[in-house]
Amino acid sequence: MIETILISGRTIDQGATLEEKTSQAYFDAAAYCELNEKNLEALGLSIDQNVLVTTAHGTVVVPAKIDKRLPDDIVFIPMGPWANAVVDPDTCGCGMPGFKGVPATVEATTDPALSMKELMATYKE
Amino acid sequence: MPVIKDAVCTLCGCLCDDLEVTVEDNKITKVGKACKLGRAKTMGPFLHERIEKPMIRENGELKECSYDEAITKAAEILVAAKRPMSYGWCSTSCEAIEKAVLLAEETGSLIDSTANVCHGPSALAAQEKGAPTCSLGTPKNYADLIIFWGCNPVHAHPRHQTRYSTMAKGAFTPNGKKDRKMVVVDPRNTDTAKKADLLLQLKPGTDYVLIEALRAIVNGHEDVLPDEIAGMPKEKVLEFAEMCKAAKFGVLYFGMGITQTRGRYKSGDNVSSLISDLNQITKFVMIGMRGHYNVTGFGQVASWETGFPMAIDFSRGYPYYNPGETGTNDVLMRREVDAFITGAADPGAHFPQESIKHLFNIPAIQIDGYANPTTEFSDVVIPAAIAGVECDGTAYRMDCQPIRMKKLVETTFKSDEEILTDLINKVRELKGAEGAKGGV
Amino acid sequence: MQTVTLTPNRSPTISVEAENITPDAFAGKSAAEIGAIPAWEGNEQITLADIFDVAVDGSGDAAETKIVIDGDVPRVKRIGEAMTAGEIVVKGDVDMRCGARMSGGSITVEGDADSWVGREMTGGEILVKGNATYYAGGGYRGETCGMRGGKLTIEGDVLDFLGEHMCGGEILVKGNARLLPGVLNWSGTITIEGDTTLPGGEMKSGTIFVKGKVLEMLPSYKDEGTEEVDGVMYRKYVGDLSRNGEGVLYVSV
Amino acid sequence: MAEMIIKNGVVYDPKNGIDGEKNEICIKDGKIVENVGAGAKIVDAEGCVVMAGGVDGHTHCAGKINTGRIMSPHDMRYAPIPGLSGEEPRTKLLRPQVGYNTPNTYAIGYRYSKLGYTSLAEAAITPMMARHMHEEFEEIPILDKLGLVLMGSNWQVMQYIQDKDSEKLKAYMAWLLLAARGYGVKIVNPGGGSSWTWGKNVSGLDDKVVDFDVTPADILIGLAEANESLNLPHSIHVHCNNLGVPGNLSTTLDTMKLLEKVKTKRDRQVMHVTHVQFNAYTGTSWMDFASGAQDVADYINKRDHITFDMGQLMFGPAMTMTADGPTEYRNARMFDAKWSNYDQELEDAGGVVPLSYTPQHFAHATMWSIGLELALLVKDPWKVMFTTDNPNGGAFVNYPEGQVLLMSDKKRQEIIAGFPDMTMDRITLPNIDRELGWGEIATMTRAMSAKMLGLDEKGHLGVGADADVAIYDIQPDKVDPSVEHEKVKKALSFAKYTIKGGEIVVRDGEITATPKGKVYWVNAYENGVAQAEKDRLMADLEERFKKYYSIQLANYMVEDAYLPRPVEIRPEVI
Repeated sequence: MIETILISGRTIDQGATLEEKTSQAYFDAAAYCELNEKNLEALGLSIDQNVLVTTAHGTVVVPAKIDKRLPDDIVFIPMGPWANAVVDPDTCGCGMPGFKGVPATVEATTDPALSMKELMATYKE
Repeated sequence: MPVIKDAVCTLCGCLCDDLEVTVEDNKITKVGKACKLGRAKTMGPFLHERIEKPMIRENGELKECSYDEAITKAAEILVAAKRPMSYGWCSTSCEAIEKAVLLAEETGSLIDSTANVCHGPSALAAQEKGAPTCSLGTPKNYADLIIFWGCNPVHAHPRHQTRYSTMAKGAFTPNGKKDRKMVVVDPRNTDTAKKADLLLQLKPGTDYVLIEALRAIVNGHEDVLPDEIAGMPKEKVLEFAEMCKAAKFGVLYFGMGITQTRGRYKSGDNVSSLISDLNQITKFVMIGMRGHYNVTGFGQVASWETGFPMAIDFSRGYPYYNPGETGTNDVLMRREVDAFITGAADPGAHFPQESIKHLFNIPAIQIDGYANPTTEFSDVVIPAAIAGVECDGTAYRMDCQPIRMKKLVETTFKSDEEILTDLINKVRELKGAEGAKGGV
Repeated sequence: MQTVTLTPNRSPTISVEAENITPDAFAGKSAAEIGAIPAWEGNEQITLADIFDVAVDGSGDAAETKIVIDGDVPRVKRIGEAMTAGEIVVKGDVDMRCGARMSGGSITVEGDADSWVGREMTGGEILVKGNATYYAGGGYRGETCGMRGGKLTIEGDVLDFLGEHMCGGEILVKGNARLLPGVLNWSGTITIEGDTTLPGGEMKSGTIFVKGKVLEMLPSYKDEGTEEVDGVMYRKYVGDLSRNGEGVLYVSV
Repeated sequence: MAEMIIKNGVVYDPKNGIDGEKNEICIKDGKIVENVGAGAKIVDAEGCVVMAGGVDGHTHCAGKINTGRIMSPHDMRYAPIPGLSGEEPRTKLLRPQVGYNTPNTYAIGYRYSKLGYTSLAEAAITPMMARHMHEEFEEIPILDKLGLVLMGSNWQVMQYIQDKDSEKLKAYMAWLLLAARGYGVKIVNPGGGSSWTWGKNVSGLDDKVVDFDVTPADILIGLAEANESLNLPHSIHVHCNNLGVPGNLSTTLDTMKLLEKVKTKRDRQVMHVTHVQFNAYTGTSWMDFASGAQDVADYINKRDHITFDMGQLMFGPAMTMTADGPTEYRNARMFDAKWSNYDQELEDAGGVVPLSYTPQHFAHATMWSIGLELALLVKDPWKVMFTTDNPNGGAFVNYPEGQVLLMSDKKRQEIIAGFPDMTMDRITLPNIDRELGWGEIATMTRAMSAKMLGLDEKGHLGVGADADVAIYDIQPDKVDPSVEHEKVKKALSFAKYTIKGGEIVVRDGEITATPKGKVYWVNAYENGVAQAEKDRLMADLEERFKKYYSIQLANYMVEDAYLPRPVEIRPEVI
């Protein structure tokens, strides 16, 4: 397990699949977590193996990917349902939740990543 | 083959208006000049899973229904609600936004745009300090220094750099990139940063601190600065400041790295002051890299209609505004909202988990062309035409330039504007003698 | 002397706007008259009697009126708004904008206060015995000045933007203040007995005392050595030089 | 449409020589007519003043004002004038209203109507932003509107003037009006807008504009001559260089003198100089700055080619907004105020800055005095338009206050008595005891402004005019405005009736109907420009759009959809 800072944000593939969010293409574009090689190795993982990302606000399982240029201990998940499972919902008195800079732990897992519909279903109370 | 020239791309805030769209048998078969995003958007109606029929949720399942049934059900939900929230309205026309504002007024609703999770803090910053900005063509012609701060146009605004900024050729920048320097400020070494002359890889959440240091330098107080600023050596910050001061025309494009990080709008607010300070030395402007193609339009329309750009509360009959109190995620987090309507946006995909949990608890209405995470919790789903592809109207580019979107193909789907008009009429009918809720 | 006791009779989920809960509005009124005073629950107009049992003892003008809210009202906003005199005691939590624009009298919140407690207050005193959230003693959007006068005391912790745009008055936080207290200040005094982060951002003038730790310091303050104030030794910083400010930030050594 | 007759009122209709006579006004189909039938609706104006609907010939009501709104959410709750400011909930008839300096569009429409105004001229829009202006126009209820198009720092304008290609300049100006669906030619700080893109400015009429071999004087003359050659209904509308700078009096007078050589075939001025209060300062700095109103008035009293408006200051918060980008930056730095800037590619600059004027400050007190001095020292009211340069000098809801000041020396002296001593040797207002009468007020607020704009159907009550009428509950023979100024102010603030296009829209100060207004624009292109010139222009446009603009030529022109109720004016070709 590593301690990281989570950033979410746009990617071109996430943007190009915005209007087909029920598709595999959108899942592929938005359901992953990028780490640098060093962090990935520290977890004993290779690309596309799943990680469990945990923050004070929730957990999510997504496949790992490499971004060689990421600094140590900063991880990135494209904006979308998977990132939003773990971002900070507090609006800090100005309306905006915390989509970037969320302290997160990342660890290896054998749990599967949920599809969009499965993930949404977990919010039914 | 009919080719529609100078068509407007309706995906991101660049609102490129030079597309060449080939239409065969009322189908778009080719989109010239567009980027990957624009092509996906413009071809979308012919490739993706459309919401074909109106639906109402019964016993947990969405069931097809008639359009009138869906409108009636939606109106009933809104009229019965004490704290309804209307959200989205950014990937649609200004004409539709005006109707959404009217519907919110008539139902004593809150109404907010996708700026709530995007550039809302930029509006708050403008309220603090103003917005020293310009049209996108100005840097194209003038800028010899381009700064991308907390934004990643290679991914989010793919044609920005060729049409308007880094690579664009203009009157005083005839050689494009050769006539400019480009700086990226980002915790990540992004794809945009690859071509940067300088990358300031700051520690996440220290944007405000870096801006403070830059302002201190510009105002002649570099002597007080510590050796390390925002996780970087002081020298790097000084180098950046020197580049800014040496520029003849500098432009700072900023994104959600400014708006969503620690301190929220206080960073954007301070950027505005930095720009003002830099104008003591040279010419500098800033431009927010708006995401949805017409999120700027929502801010414009809402401002002239209600006085406020977003997060508007009509519960008392006149508009009240206070993000933190009246923003969509503020009231969802507090679980105040008792009915929800969204159009031309996907809160299901873009809201934090806590807000979505509440959306599953309350009646929700979705107006959209495509099924998406919002559909999962919606109780009434009304299919809509895709604005900018299937219907025309006005949109405002990220630099507040109004552009007329073209209708590229015919459709049998109703536009957002028509659907909202039907809803307003139904709401009026249901309220009948009771009159308008809120303020009468 | 008039004492008005409001006992919550239900717990609304929608925040009720009750800007008429003030000694000014209650003075000289009967229980029935007070119960009939309007409030808003979302887009529905209600009365105070819809959410409170009202009891009145005695009669008096605003200065002689004490309002006791006998319980938690975490979903009642704007209590004591623009009050000029008298006293309000809340035996529990309050919602946002408590004591906003008040100019006189006193408010005691025995529990927690939500955001914007004492927003734009010009006089009087507010005491919050628990915690407060965002913008305690802050301003309204777009306005140059937040708090202009009076005293705001919070015995617990506060979150971000304490005393934003402060133009006068006094704020005392006995616990911690999270991010950017005293941001964009023009005047007034803020004392934080606990810890804080990035105090005094863009402060033009005014004074901030931090008796705990500054967890992260802005780069744009000038260190002017140590100074003793009221028997406490501080390191004195002047700024915020990002805007050529002349505010003073005292940090306990 | 039903017929209407206004009876028993005391009519002030300066254009038709009527100065306080009890006349009947007949209305049919939205127009003033000779007579109406017996069944006509009777509007009893007994004990009232009757005038044409007010015409605000220079106001910032659509476009840039939206930036002001976004900067000032706190303005929405500001309510110093009950009934004309602040928050008002929606009703079955009315949309919600908010604001004071930057009210929402509905408040603009309703509140101007309450003042008896029925037509507005938006003072400054860049052609590329014109769609925005028209979108806001559509949401301003009741009033008729028109927009003045910024041309004074436009690259192509300056290029053609530099090239001395007057035919192409004409073609381009006419095309810009067509593209923007605009009404007239606005020039702000000529040349300065373009220079401001480099953070620079021009300092006077003969200063070279950065990047062009032209001066502000060249731009003014070039545009004025082309304006007259196109025979546009309105003259050039000019915001002089050096606005707000002590000593700018000389620039203003030089600008007026410069235009002496331009001739017009129309019965109007060749230049309207706007908000002259801000441009009539003597001195070399704020320390020795003083009123130059007497010099301006002396000049204008001797000449007939100039009209002007006051730009009267009103004490309290204001929101300044202008295409004069460098001035706004200077203001923002001087007062540590919020600063919005907008550099519009190839066209002009712009800025928005909130300011507050207080009678305790000698500079503001002096500025307040200058506006009134100008209006009172210029003898002919047909040369003076009443304005506050809304909301630069103050919000339009203060117009009644300003008009009363012109009618009451007593009221002026009361206010002057509170000024700091440092004001007194800078102003002449204490020695001016002129008090305007109702006829002069009617001239400065409607008759003159309509004539100045070239709107033949507006600003008067003669047969053929639009049936836009304001009826104020004041008896001119019984009430002395000099003494009873509060009464007059109240009457002017809440019209007894406002009639717009023959429909009663205000009764007893309350809105009773909310019809949509028309938008006037001038088409001098279709008939006024020869085909060969159009072709020459098109070649230029295509090249410039390809190279420099960030928008396609094909997407530049405002479409018909934005003007659902247009009034197209085609000037006679001369």
